[in-house]
Amino acid sequence: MNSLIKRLKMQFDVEEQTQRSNLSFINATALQLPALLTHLRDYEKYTQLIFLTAVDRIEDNQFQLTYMLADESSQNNIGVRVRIDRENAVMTSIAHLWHHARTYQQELREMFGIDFPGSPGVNDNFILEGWEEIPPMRRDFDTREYSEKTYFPRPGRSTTHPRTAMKAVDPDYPELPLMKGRVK
Amino acid sequence: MYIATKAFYLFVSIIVALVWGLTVNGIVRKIVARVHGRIGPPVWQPFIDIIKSNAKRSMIAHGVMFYFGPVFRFAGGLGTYVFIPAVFGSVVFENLSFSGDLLLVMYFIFFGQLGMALGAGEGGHPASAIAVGRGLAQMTAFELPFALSIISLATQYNTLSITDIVAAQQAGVMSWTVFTNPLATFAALFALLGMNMHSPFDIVIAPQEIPLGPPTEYQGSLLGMLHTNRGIFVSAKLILFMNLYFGGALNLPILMVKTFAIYMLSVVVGVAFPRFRADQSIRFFLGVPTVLGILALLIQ
Amino acid sequence: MVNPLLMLAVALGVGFIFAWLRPYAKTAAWTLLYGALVFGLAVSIQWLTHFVSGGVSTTVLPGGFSPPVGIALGWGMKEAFISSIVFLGGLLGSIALFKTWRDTPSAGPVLFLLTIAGSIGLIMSRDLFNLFVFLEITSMSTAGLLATGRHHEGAVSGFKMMLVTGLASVLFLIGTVYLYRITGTLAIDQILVSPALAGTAGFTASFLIIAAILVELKIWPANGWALDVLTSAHPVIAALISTVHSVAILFVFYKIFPLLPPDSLLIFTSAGLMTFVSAHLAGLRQDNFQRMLAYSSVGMMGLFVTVITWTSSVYGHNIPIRIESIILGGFIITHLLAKGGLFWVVAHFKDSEGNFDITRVGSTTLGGVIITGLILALAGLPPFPSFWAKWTLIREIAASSLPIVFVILLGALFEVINLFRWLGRALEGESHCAVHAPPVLSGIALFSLGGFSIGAIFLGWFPDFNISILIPFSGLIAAGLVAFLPNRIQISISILILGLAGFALVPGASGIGQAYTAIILGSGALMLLTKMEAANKDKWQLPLIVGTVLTVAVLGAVHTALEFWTSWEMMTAVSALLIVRGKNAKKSALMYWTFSMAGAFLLLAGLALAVSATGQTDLSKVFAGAPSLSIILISLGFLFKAGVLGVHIWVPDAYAESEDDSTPYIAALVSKAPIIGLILVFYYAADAFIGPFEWRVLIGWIGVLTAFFGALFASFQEDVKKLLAYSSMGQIGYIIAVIALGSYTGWVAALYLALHHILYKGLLFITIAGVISRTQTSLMYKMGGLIKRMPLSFVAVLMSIIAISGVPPLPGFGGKWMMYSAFIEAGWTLQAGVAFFASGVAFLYLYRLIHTVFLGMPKNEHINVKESSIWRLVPMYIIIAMIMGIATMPKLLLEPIMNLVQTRFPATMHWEAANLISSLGSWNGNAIMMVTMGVFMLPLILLLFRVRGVKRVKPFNIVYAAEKPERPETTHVAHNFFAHYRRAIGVIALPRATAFWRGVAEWTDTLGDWVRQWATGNGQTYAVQVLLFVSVLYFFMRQTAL
Amino acid sequence: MKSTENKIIHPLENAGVPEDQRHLYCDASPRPYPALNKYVERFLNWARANSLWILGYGTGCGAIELRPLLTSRFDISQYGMNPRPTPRQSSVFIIGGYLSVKTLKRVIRSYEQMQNPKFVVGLGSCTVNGGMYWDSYNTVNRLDYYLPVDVYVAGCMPRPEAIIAGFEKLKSTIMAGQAEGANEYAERFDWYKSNQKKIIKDWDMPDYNW
Repeated sequence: MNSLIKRLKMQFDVEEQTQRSNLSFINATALQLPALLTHLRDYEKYTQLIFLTAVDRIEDNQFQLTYMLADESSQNNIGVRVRIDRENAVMTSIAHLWHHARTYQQELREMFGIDFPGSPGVNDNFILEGWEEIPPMRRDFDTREYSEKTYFPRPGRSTTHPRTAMKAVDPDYPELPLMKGRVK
Repeated sequence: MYIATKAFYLFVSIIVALVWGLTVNGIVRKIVARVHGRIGPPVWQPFIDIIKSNAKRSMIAHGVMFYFGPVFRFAGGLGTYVFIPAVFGSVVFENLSFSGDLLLVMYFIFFGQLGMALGAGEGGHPASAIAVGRGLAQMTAFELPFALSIISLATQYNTLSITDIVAAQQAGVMSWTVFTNPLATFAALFALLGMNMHSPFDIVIAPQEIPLGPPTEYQGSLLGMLHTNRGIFVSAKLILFMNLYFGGALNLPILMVKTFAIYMLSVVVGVAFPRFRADQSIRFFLGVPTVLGILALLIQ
Repeated sequence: MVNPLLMLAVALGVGFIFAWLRPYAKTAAWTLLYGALVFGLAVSIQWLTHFVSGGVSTTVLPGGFSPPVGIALGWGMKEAFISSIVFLGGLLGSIALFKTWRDTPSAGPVLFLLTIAGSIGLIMSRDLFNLFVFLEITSMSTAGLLATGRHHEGAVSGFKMMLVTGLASVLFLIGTVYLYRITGTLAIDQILVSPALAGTAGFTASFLIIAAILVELKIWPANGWALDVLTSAHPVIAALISTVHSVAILFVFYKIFPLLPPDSLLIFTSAGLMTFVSAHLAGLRQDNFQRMLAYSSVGMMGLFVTVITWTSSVYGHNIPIRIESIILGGFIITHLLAKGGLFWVVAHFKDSEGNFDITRVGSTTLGGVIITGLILALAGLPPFPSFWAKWTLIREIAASSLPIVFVILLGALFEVINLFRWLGRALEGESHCAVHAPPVLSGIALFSLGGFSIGAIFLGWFPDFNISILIPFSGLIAAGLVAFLPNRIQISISILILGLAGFALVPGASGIGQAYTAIILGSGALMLLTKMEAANKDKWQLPLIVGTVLTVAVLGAVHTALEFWTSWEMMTAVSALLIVRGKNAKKSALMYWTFSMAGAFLLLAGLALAVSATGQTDLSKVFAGAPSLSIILISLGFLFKAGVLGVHIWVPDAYAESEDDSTPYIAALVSKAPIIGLILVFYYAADAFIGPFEWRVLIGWIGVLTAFFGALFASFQEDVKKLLAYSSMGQIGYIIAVIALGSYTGWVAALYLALHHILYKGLLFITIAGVISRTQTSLMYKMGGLIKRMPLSFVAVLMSIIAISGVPPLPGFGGKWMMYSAFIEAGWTLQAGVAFFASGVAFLYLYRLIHTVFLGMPKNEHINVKESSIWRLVPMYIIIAMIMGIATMPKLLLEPIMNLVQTRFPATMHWEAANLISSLGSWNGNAIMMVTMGVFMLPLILLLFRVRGVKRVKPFNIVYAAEKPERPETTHVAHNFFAHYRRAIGVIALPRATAFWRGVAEWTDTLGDWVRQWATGNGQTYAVQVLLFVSVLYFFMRQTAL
Repeated sequence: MKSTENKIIHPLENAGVPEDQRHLYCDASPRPYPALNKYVERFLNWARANSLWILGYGTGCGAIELRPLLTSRFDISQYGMNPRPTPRQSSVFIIGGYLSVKTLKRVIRSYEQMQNPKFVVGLGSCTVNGGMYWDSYNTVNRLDYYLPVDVYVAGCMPRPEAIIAGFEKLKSTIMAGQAEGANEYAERFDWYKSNQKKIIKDWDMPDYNW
C-alpha cells in the first residue's frame, strides 16, 4: 500500500490518508482524476470500481466525490477523493473506464445535481420521476418542509426524539448536538 | 317429447358433473393444504369463488373475441362432457354419446382450448400469448402418448365407441384396460398429468413467472365462467379416463370413487414435484410416455 | 418437277453473280440473292409434298454416268425435308443479316450462299469424295463467314475451326482413299454392299471417315472449337453453323454410319449421350447467353447421334418412318427454329458494342412471349414439336434400355434448368429496362414451330391424343389476347373461359376425374372473383392464372398416357411461369421448376416404361398392366411434385415469392395435381399394392412424416406465406398417406380432405393476400391486433383454422375422423400416431397465424387499415358458407364421394340417417353441429345477461406488472413465438433437406465447371483433343468390333 | 346512488400519454355501480367476504409479513383468501408499508385495474401517517388521500395476527355493505385524481387506468 502511494506521488500531485492497512484515501484534483483512475486501473490492478458517491460540503461550497477502487488480488482498496465546485457542479465522466459508472453518475446527477457531460443516459430518470425541486440530497433542501407542504401530513402526529426518550431512561445519555437545527 | 326428456336428463347430468367436479377441486385443495401443513380452504370454496366472481359489478372486455373466449372454453367443457357416456347403462347419464366416438371427444377438447387461446390473445397481455404458446406446445407433447394409447385401445377393442369400450370391460376387474393393456394405460395416465396441468406440468398458469397465463386479463363473470368450466371439464376428463381404462361406472357412487382415485394421481405428483421448464415438460412427454405408447401399439 | 440439282446450281450461280452485280445494281442483286433462297425453299417443299404424298426417291446423276464412274446424288423424302430446313434457316438467317450486309459491304452474302449450297451438296451427295469436297467448301465458307465479322475473336475462332476441321478432313480423305482402294468405288451405296468392308482394313478406313464426321458433329470432348466458334461468331452466323451446317453434317453421318458393324453402334450412342449430358452440365455454368446456346447446340448434336445410332441398333435398317419423322424431325425442326430463333434474338438485341443483355428481350410483352415460347420449345414442352419427339423417344427407348432413358433425362434436366434460369432473367426486364422492339423474326420461328406441332396433331400422327387436351393452351392465349381490356371485363371473360372449358372438358371425363375437373374449375372461377378488386399491374398474371387453372383441371379429363403427360407438362410450365412473375421470385421459381421437372421426368420415365411394357395407350389400361418399377417411378414423380419430405424445399419459397394473388391457385389447385395423379395410379394399378417391396407402406410413411414436418416447419416461420406453404405441405402429406392406404375409408378420407384443402387453403390465401395488400408486409410480427380493423377477415381465418385443425363442428373433423379410422382399420397404428402428433403440432402454427396477425397489439402504422375489399369478401364468404353447409350436412358431400370410391373398393362405411358408421365408430356431423351450437349458446346467453356492466377497453389497458406498455411492438408477443418448442424438439427440424440439396447443387456446379474447362480456348489443345478422341474411340471400337 | 348512474361520463383528457398512443387507451372515466336488491346484495356480500383474493403489491418492508400469512403458520387460505398475481381478479389490495411517489404511481394503476367492488387494506404506520419516514422527500403520508382505504392496520410492522384481525374487520365491513370504496373512488374521482396528480408530477399514464 505504502509503495503504491509512493509511486503515485511520484507521478501525480496527491495527498494520502491511510485509514487501515488495506484501505487508503488519496485526495486528487478534478483535472488529474481521469489520468489517475486510468493509471490505477491499467497499471496498478485496481480494476474494480466499487462505488462512486458524493458528499455535500455545503460549508466549503464544494461537493466531495469519492471513487472507491479495489484490487481483487491483494484485497486492497483505495478511495480517490475529489472536490468540485458546488455552484458549477460538473465533473468528467468515467463511464468510458467502467461501464457501470454511468449508473452512479446518473444517480449523482439526480440526487445532487452534479453533471457528468457525455455519460450515457445521465439525464434520464433514476429514482425520482418528475422531480421539480432542487436535488433532494443537497443539504440546502429542506425535506421536512417539502414533505409537509406536499404530502398532506396527518394532524395529531407526535414525535419523540430518541435523545429525549433515552434521557428519560438514562440520565447519563450524552448531550451531543445532533443534527443542528433539525429537531424541534 | 323425446327431446324434452333428453334435455332434462342432459340438464341433470351436467349439473351433477359440475357439482362433482367442483367438489373434487375443493377436496383436492384441502388435501394439498394438508400436505403443506396448512388447514386449507373449506371444501365448498370453489363454489364461493364462482359466486364471488359473478358478483363483481364491473367488468372490462378487450373485444368480442375476448368476450367469447370463456364462452368457447365453457362450451368446450360442456361439449366434451355431453359426448361422453358418464354412467354405463344409465339413461340419464348416457348424455349425447351417440353423436360420435372417442375421436370426437379428443378433438372437442381442443374446441375450448382454441377458443380460450384466441380470447386470451385478444386480451393483448404478453404473458397470455407466452402461456398459450407454452400450453399449445405442451399439448402437442402430451397428446402424443394419449393418442398412441387411444389407438392401442381402438385396435384392442376394435372399436372407437366409448360405450362399447366400457361394455367390453364389464367382465370383472381383471377385464379393465388397466390390466389388459397396462402399457397403454400408463401412457395415458402420464398424459393425464399433463392435461390436468398440476405441477410439475403447470407451465401454462405458472403464477410466479407469467401471472396466470391466459386468464390474466379475465375477471368477473368471464373468470367465473372459466372456473365453472374447470368443474365440468375435470369431471369430463376423469370420466373419460375411467371409461377407457378403469371399467367405467355402473352408478354414481362408483363414478365418484373412481374419478376421485384417478385424480389423486395428479395430486400426488403435483405436491411432490416443482415445476418443469417449458422445454423440459415437452421433452418429458416425448420420452418415457411416448415410448410406452409405442410399445403398447407394437405389442398389440 | 424441278430438278433438285438446280437448287444447288442456282445457289452457286447466284453467289457468283451477286458479287459481280452488287456494285452496279443493288436491288437486282438482293432480289437475286433472296430469290435463290426462296427458289430453293420452294423446290424443296414441292419435292417434300411430292414424297409425302407417295413419290418415289430418285437418284440424280449429274454427270450422266452411274457410279462408280460418275457421282450419284440421292434425292428422297429425307433429303427434301433436310433441304427445306436448310433453305428455311438460310432464308430467315439472311433476312436477319440483311441490315448488316447492306451497311457493311463484304463477302458475307456470297459466303452465306456458298455455305448453304455446300450444305445442300452434303445432303444430296452419296459419293465419298464428293462429300469431302462439299465438306471442304462449307468449312472454308463458314471460316470465311467468321472472318467477315471483322472482329478478332471471330477470326481466331475461324482459325481454330480450320485447324480442327482440317484435321478431320485429313482423316476423312485417308479413309476415303483406303476405302476406294479396298472396294474400288466411291459411291456409298456400293461400298455398303461391298464384302471387302468387313475386313480390318475396311473397318479402319470406315472408322476414320466416321471419326472425322463425329469431330465435325462436335462430339465431346472434341468440341471445344465449336463452342468458341458459336460463341464468337455473329449470332446469325452462329445460328447458320449450329443449325443449317450441323444438320447437313448430321445427315452425312446418317448416310455413312452404316459403314461400321452394327455392334459398334453402342459406342456412338454412348458418345452421343456423353456429349448431351456434358454439354448441358457445362452449360449450367455459363453466364454468356450465346455460349450457353452453343453448349445447347452441341448437346443437341449429341442427342441426334444417340437417337440415330440407337434407333438403328434397335430397328436395324427398317426404322418406322413415323418414329423417325417424329423424333428426328421434331428435334431438327426445334433445333432449327427454336435454337435459331434464340440466336436471332441475340442478334436482334445486341447493342453496338456487341454486348447482349437478356433482360432487354423481356422489355416488351411480345418480346417476353416470344422468348418464353422459344425457351419452352427448346425445353421440350407442349405444344411444341420437341415435346412429341421427347415423348416418342423416351417411350421407344424405355422399351429396351432404361439406363439410357435416365441418362437422357438427366441431361434434359440440366438443360431445362439452365433454360429456365435464362428465361427468369429475360422476364425480369419488363420492370427496369428501356423498351426494345420485339424480335419479329424469332416470333415467326416460334409461330411456325407451333404450327408444325398442331399440324402434326391434326394430321393424326398421335392417335392417342385428343385435341381437347390443348384447351388450356387456347384458354391461355385467349385470356392473353384480351389483356388490353379493362380489368373487370377481362376477369369476366376469364371466368367465361373457365366455364366454356368446363363445358368442353367435364362431359368427356368420368368418375373421380370428372368431379376433380369440375371442382378445380369451379374453385378457380370463384377465386378469380378476388381479382376484380384492383386493376392488374402485370398483364401476364391473369392469362397465366387462367392457364394454371385449366391445366390443372384438364388432368381430370385425360384418357391416355400421352394426354396425361401433356397436361402434366403444360401445368408444370404454366405454373412455373406464374411463380416467376413474382417480384423476387426468380430463384424460387427456378427451384420450383427444377423439382417439378425432376418429378416430371421421373413420371415420364415411368409412363414411358408402362406404355411400352403394356403396349396400351389408354391410361387405365396402362396403369393396370404397368410393371411395379414404373408404378414406383410414376408415384415418385407425383411425390416430387407434391413436395413431400425430402423434396419439400421448393414449397415455401415458391408460395411465398409468387405474387400474393397467384399463391391461392398454386397452393389450393396446383397442389391437387399430384393428388389426382396418385389417385389415378392407385385406382387403376391392380398390382401397385403388391410390389417387390411394400412401396405403398413407404409412401404412407412419407405421407405422415411430410404431414408432421410440414406442421413443424410451419410453426417456426415468421413469414405468413411461408407458414401457409408449409401448412399446405403438411395437409398434402395427410392426403398422400391416406391414398397410400388403398382402402375404402382411406380414399373417402383422401377425397374429402383434398376437397377441403381446396376450400380452406383457398380461403386462407385469399384472406391473407387481402391482409398483406392492406398492411404491406407479409411478416407476421409486423402485424397484430387487426381483428378490430378487419373483423370479417378475422372470421374467415378463424373458420379456416378451425377447419384445418379438425376441431368439431367444422368439417375438418370429418376428414380427421375418417383418416384415423382408416389408419386403424388398416393396422397402420404407428402412422396414425404420427398423424395425430402432426395434427397436434398444426395447432401451433394455426394459433400463431391467427394470434400474431389478428390478435395482440395493433401497430401504429396499421391504425387506418381498412377491411379487405368486397371482391375478396364475397368469394371468402361463399367459401365459408360452403364450409358451414358441409359441416351441417356432410352427407350431401360424402355420399357422392363414397359412391365414387365404391367403384374401386368395397364399401366399409354406411349411413344410418345422418349418422356415418365405420367399422370402428360413428360420426354424426349434423348432431355435432347442433350440440355445439347448443353448448355454445348456453354460456353465451348467461354472459349476455352481464353485458351491460362491461366496459370495452383499448389495447393498452392491460395489466403490465403495474407499468404502462412502452410501445405496441415491444408488447406484441410474436417473433420467434415457439422458441421453447424449438429448444425442446427443434433439433429435428434443422434444415437437413435444404443442406442436402444445396450439396447436390454445389456438386453439380463443380462438375459442370470441371467439364467446362475442357474447352480451354486454345486451338492446339483442341487439335490434341481431337486426336486423343479419335484414338480412344478407335480403341473402344476395336474392342467391340474384333 | 341512483342518481349517479345517469351522470354524464365525460371522456378523460389523458394528457399525460403521448399523442400517438392515446388511441391505445380507453378514455372513459369510472362510474359507480349501484348495489342490487338488499337481500341479493347481502348474499353476494357474504360471498365477497368469504372469497377475498389478495393483490399483494410489496410496496415496502411490510410485505415481508405477508409470507407467514400465506404459509402453514397462519394459513390465510382457511378464510377463503388467496393471493392472485393479477389485479384484474383480486378484490383486496394490500398496501404493504411505506409508499414513495414512484410506487404510488404503480399502486394507483393497479388499483384502477381492479374490478368493483374492491377493497384496500393499509398495512403499517407508514400508510397511516408516513411512519418513521414521514418527513422524507418522497414518502407518502396519508394513503387515504389517494385511494379509498377500508382498513388500516397500524404497527411497524404489524404482526400477522394483527393483519388477520384487520381482515376480520374488513370482512365484517363488507358483510355490513359498507365497503364501497370503489364507488367512493368513482364519485370523488376528481378529488382523488387532483391529490394524486399533485404529487405525481410526471403523470405519463392515462387519467384512469382501465
